Amino acid sequence: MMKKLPLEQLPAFLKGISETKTLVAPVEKGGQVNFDLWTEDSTLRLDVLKTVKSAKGAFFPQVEDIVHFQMQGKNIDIHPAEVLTEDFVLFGVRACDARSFELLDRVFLSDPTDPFYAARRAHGTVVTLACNRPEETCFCTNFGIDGADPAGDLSAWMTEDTLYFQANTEKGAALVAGLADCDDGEITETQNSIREILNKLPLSNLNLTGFEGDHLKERFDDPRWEELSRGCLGCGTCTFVCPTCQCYDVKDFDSGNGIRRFRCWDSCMFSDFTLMAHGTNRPTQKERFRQRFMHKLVYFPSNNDGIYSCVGCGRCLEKCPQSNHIVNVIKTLGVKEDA
Amino acid sequence: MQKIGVFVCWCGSNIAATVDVKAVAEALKSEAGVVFSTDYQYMCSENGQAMIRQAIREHGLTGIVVCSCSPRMHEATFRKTAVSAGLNPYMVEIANIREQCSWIHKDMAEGTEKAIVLARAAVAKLHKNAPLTAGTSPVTKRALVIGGGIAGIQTALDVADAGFEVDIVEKAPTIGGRMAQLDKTFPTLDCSACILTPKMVEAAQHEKINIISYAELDSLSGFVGNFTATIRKKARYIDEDKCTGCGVCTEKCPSRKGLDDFNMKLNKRGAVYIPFAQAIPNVAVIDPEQCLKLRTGKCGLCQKVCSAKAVNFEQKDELIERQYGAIVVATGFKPIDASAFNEYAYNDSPDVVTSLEFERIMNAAGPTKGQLVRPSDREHPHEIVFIQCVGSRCTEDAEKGKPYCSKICCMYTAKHAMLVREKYPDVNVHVFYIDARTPGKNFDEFYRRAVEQYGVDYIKGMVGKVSVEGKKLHVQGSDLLNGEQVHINADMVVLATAIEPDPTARALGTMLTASMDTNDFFTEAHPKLRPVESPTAGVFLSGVAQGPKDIPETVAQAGAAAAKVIGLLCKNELTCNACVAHANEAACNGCSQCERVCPYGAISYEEREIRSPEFRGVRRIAVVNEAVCQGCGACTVTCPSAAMDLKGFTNSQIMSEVDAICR
Amino acid sequence: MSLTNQVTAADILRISGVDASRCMQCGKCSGACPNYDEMDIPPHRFAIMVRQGRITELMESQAIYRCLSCFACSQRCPRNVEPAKLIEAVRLTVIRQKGQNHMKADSIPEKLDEKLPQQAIVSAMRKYSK
Amino acid sequence: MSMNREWTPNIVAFCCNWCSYAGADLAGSGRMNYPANVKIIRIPCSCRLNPMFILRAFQRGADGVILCGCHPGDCHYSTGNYYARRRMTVLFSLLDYMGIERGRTRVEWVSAAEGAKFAATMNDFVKTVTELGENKKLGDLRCKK
Amino acid sequence: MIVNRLQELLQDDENLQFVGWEKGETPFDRTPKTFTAETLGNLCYDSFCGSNLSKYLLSQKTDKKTVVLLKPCDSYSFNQLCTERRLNRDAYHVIGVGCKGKIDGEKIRKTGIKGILSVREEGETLKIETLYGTTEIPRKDVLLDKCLACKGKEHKCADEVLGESEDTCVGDKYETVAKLEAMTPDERFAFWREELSKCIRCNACRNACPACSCIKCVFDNPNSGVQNKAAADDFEENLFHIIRAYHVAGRCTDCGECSRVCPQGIPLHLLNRKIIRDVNEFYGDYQAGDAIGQRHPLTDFTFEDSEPNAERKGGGK
Repeated sequence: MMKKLPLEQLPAFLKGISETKTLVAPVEKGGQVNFDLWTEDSTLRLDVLKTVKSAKGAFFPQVEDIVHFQMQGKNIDIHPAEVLTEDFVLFGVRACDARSFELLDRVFLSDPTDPFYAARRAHGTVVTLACNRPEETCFCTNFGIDGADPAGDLSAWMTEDTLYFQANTEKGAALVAGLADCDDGEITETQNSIREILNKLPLSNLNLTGFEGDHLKERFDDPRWEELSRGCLGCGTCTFVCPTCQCYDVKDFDSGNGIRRFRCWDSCMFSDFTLMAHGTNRPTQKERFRQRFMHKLVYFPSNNDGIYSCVGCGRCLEKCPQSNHIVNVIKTLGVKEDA
Repeated sequence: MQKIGVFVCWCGSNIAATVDVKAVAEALKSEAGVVFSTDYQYMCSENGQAMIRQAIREHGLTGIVVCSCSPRMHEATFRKTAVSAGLNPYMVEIANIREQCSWIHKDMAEGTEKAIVLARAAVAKLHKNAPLTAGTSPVTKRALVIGGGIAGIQTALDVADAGFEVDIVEKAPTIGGRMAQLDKTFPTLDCSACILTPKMVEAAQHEKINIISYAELDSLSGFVGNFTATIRKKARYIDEDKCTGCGVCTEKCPSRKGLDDFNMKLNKRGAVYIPFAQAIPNVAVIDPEQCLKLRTGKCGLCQKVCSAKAVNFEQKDELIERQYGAIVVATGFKPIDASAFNEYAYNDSPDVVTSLEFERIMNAAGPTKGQLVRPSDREHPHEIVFIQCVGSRCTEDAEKGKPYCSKICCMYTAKHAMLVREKYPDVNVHVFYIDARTPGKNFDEFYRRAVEQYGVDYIKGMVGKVSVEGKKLHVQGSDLLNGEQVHINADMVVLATAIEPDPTARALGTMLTASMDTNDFFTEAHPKLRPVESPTAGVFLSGVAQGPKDIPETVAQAGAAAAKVIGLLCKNELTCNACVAHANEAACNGCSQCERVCPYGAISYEEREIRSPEFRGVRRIAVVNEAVCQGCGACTVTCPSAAMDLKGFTNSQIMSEVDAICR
Repeated sequence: MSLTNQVTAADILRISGVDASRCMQCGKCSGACPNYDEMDIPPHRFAIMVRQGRITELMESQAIYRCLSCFACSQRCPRNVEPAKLIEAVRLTVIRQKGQNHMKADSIPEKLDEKLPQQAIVSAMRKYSK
Repeated sequence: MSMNREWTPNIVAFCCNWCSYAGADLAGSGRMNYPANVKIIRIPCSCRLNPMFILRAFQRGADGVILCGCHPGDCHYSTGNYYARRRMTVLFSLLDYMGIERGRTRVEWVSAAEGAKFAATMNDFVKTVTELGENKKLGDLRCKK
Repeated sequence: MIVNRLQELLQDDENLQFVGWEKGETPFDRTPKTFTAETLGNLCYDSFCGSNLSKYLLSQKTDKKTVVLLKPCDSYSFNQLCTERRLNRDAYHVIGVGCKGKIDGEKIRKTGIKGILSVREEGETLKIETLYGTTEIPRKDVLLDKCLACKGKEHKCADEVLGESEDTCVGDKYETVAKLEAMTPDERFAFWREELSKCIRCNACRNACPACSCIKCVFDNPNSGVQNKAAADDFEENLFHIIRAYHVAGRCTDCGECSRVCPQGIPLHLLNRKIIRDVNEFYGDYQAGDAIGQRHPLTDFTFEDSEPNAERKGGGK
């Protein structure tokens, strides 16, 4: 059974949640909208389709302590960092980001399970929001994602004056237990209009043939990587705004009294990514660039039942300083294959 | 991981009175890497050093920290101690717990706590130390002396006598310099030429000395032991090898407009000339500004009369490139331009002359053949006024003049006064002086002789104004001792003008990267302890180029500079500074910024094959010449990629110290 | 009002802006002084007496009135001591101690006289207006 | 450090080897007093001071950082302090622009003969930094004890 | 017009390569690219080619003579890189392309115009077709910030110039710097905290910056002592941006790429511009990249330079 909430009651609803749980939602800070702690003073921006960073930080933060070594003279005490024990709610996630969690689960929850990630997933409730106004950079449809029907523990649709909820799990249902019931049909019109736009999107019909696992060697050796990677600056913008990139580096910080070992997001675009004693196996930006897209479009699907490690959120299309992104790669390498 | 020993010195009670040395030694035991820590009354004593040596051997220490007095005091001592126990000398760090701790703090707890922090910082730095070995560079066994005056000649002779080749580069057509222009020398009144010219001849005939006259240093590269100099030998339009110095050309030259520099422009000379009779090389030179042939293409009389066929109007400047191990600057001085001092009517009357002009007038080989006459009318003067300190001892903010005392004027003025009175007892001589400065062997006796024996009228006070009144010069001055104004109607006025470094010195200083003071005198490496060396290694100072001095001092300094040069050239190779900059090839951009800030020109660039994660291929890389680098570190901060680091004071060493201090 | 109020070397320094201690007693100022014979204390002694704090003697001297303000001494001084400024400073101190005889710009018109040289007015203003 | 003691600032002083370090030694020889919370790091020349070292000191808990070098014109390496002067001028201005109090950074020229100046400078600098209080803006929380 | 001229050049030397921009997927996508005789037809130059190609040249070293398109503002960076011996002037034929200000797609999106399918320039107006209808916006409202601080229409290193340029500078480019200077230290600190706390350390500012061209950045170098990949706390956020601004001091040409590429919209150029303003004030006017071979103010000095301790509050040109 669906629930509904008049929009003007949304602040009170969020306040209610925040009283017992940490609430994370798209809020504006310094002119940018990102998922961040919601408080009554926050500027909630549900109208913004794409936060700068994806929502993955709620489960996989950019920087996270792992263990702390405390020096006592010449002795060392070891204090592992604690995993999350408190519940939180992640509100306003779009369909693409919601799908990214499933992809991250495949990495972090498969053996060996990442305890920090697992704890956050267990304690987090994801509330998604349908995409009323998809944008030209959206291409989620290529990956079987329906912006009109987002997943998550609780899905939401917003009309001009009302917020509709559909619980998909018990965690989700618990959040909206106190709201008024309503009929499923009340959101049909909204869904239809969303789907109509989704069909019109310029990038909604990308040809992904040729990226399956059995073309690995061909794709890897494709001479066009050279040309494609030329403009790449080797920055990590695409990686850090991406909902599915999950690489991290483990670093030590020597505070003088001890060592804090933490992990932080890493980018395969960086020159020192997976740098080893012997040097690097990706010596130029061509190899690094290839790695990122081979991983998303070839390696990941080969290892994960054909699922691409891209959800088509389009953030990299908007943010790449050189406009050199995954759609270029798909079109350059894919279309030629087709022809 | 290092195995570090910590040695805390009591320095008797100097440290132990305000620092609990035992507590410091104990606290340091718990520092990572410290395997031995102790204290002792006097670490620098033989017993203390023996203790260090023993600990190094027993505990297999890889480095030691000595907590003691300033490293400026005993760092060298403890480095030697370490070496004698088999450690690299750069594996020693000093924690300065005396000058910078026990002596400035009164409270024991405070002092002890700070001493522990300082010792920890030294340990932290030592963890990042690496053994350093000073490099070596070969020595070219030839010296370059710039300037062929008495300073340059003496230095060259001394160096050559020790068996090393010396080149003298002299910008004038002859060596001899200022001393050649002098008539007599104080305090002995012996003839200047009589003592100088034998030296000039000796230099010319010395098999190890090569005189390059009428030449200037064009450019210089390299460093101590390995300089490469380019010398520009100016065209003199006379073939030096052919000219016999017979002087026929100088007599036949129809041009008579050139001013005779050697005689302070008091007379005219031909366009082709030999500066003076004893010139070395005794070869004519053509002044292209005056020569009719060179200016208009007509004449060539000298060429016709030269039986040696030495005149060559086609001659061009010649560039000579030579290697040198050492360079001596002996560029000397010139009197300042007296025309700024028109209160003494220098511009208004030819009878107001400078001392050096007076020197030429008194000289038997001078423009008046040694007859004392007024330049204006060649009449014999009866009243001569000497004015001291013209342009010396002025404040820096004064409109004109120099802030320093020119040192020689008191004595040469006494000499002039005495010579005049000796030769012409009818002439009254007045000397206006501020202070009569005569500190030197037999100097004050000399001055007193002028007053007592020769009756020179010394007036303490200065001349305020000299005005031309008909044929006379009205001198108005103040007699400070009598408290009265003095008015003298003089026939001549002689100005004891200040001396200043030769105008070529500044450009030369830049070329040599040798520092200069604001007056363009070359700076010595240490004003007391290294007075004949420039801060730039391999560059030595001789004579007035370094500061005002008289002939005996100049000769003494010339000899001292020669001794330093000989000391350098004796070595087959030089040990370099071990704490030098070094560029990490993998990170160097080759951007040239470090080169720009290096005061020694120690950085150059090479194309090198690089294989790093970021770059594969050939790239321009900074290379530090370890023989030249003095280890200031200017380059390290300019380098944006921190590719440039300074051994002994690396980024990580200094940051470790910071970390330990702030911990 | 007496002249015995204690005036110090520092006061003269402040008024004149001249550091008398820079004087090396060369006497070039006195040598240049066109009115030397009239000056009971010649310019070079101003410098040394100011330095010694003998201001009262200077204030009682005639020289402070006989100085022509020609600035020859200042112009010649090799050490920028500017004796003329010292003399003027002493003179000013005397005038100030005597009280209300300052000259004001307003009072100039009534003092004007066709024969009076312009420079005298300027000089008087300089001497008596501070 | 004991907890109950009154807060005193932690000062890092970078001194060039030739002038200021010797000046600091002279202050010691003259038994002049300055606070114990000034700790000196010897560098060959003021031009060796990398801005990273200053930031590092602030990160690790310094409350003030001072650079002492030879007087302009007296540099042992002839020009090092001129570069240091420009670098620090630009850096201090930038830090000020980012809201870091100006009083926390300083450059003083102290010759080997100026022991008294060194002590007076340190006393004055400690006083200034004490008045500014603890460095909270440029500290690294992980380095707090 | 440009492509025609480039084709002419090809007739003299068919081995030439060309560095310019290529149209991409969205209306704003202009990707730096190297073209050969065969692909030259894809070269595009229009109002969306905001990116600075000078830095791009660094990674495009080949033996072939390269023809590069540079806007007036890009030419400063090109010169600076030549000064620093990173580029060899002789290897390039520089075509100065006319520029009347470039359009910022991000700014259009920020106005609330979404789902943009095409943008057409009609004089001073942009006609924008979106998924939700068509709309218009004045061109001058959506120029890149760097164009509002335009250094003028002069090409500093062009071998030839094609097309007209316009100086699009609006007002005093130091206005915001002055505003910040006028604040109290605490206000300034708060301003920069809010801005820098958005930093995600993607390194786009650094990697796009033509001055930040180090082969091995100190922040990537484990031996530098400051290496880090992500800002673990406020200090590290400050550190990165202080050091970055400082390292380009005297070398930054104020090209504005840092702020253009920042995904979080941090006004990073305000740090550089502060230094530029200071350097001009203390050491005389200096424009990095004005000519090849300049000695920048931090590798230079005069005996009379001002002292670091001087109190310099706000204002004051």
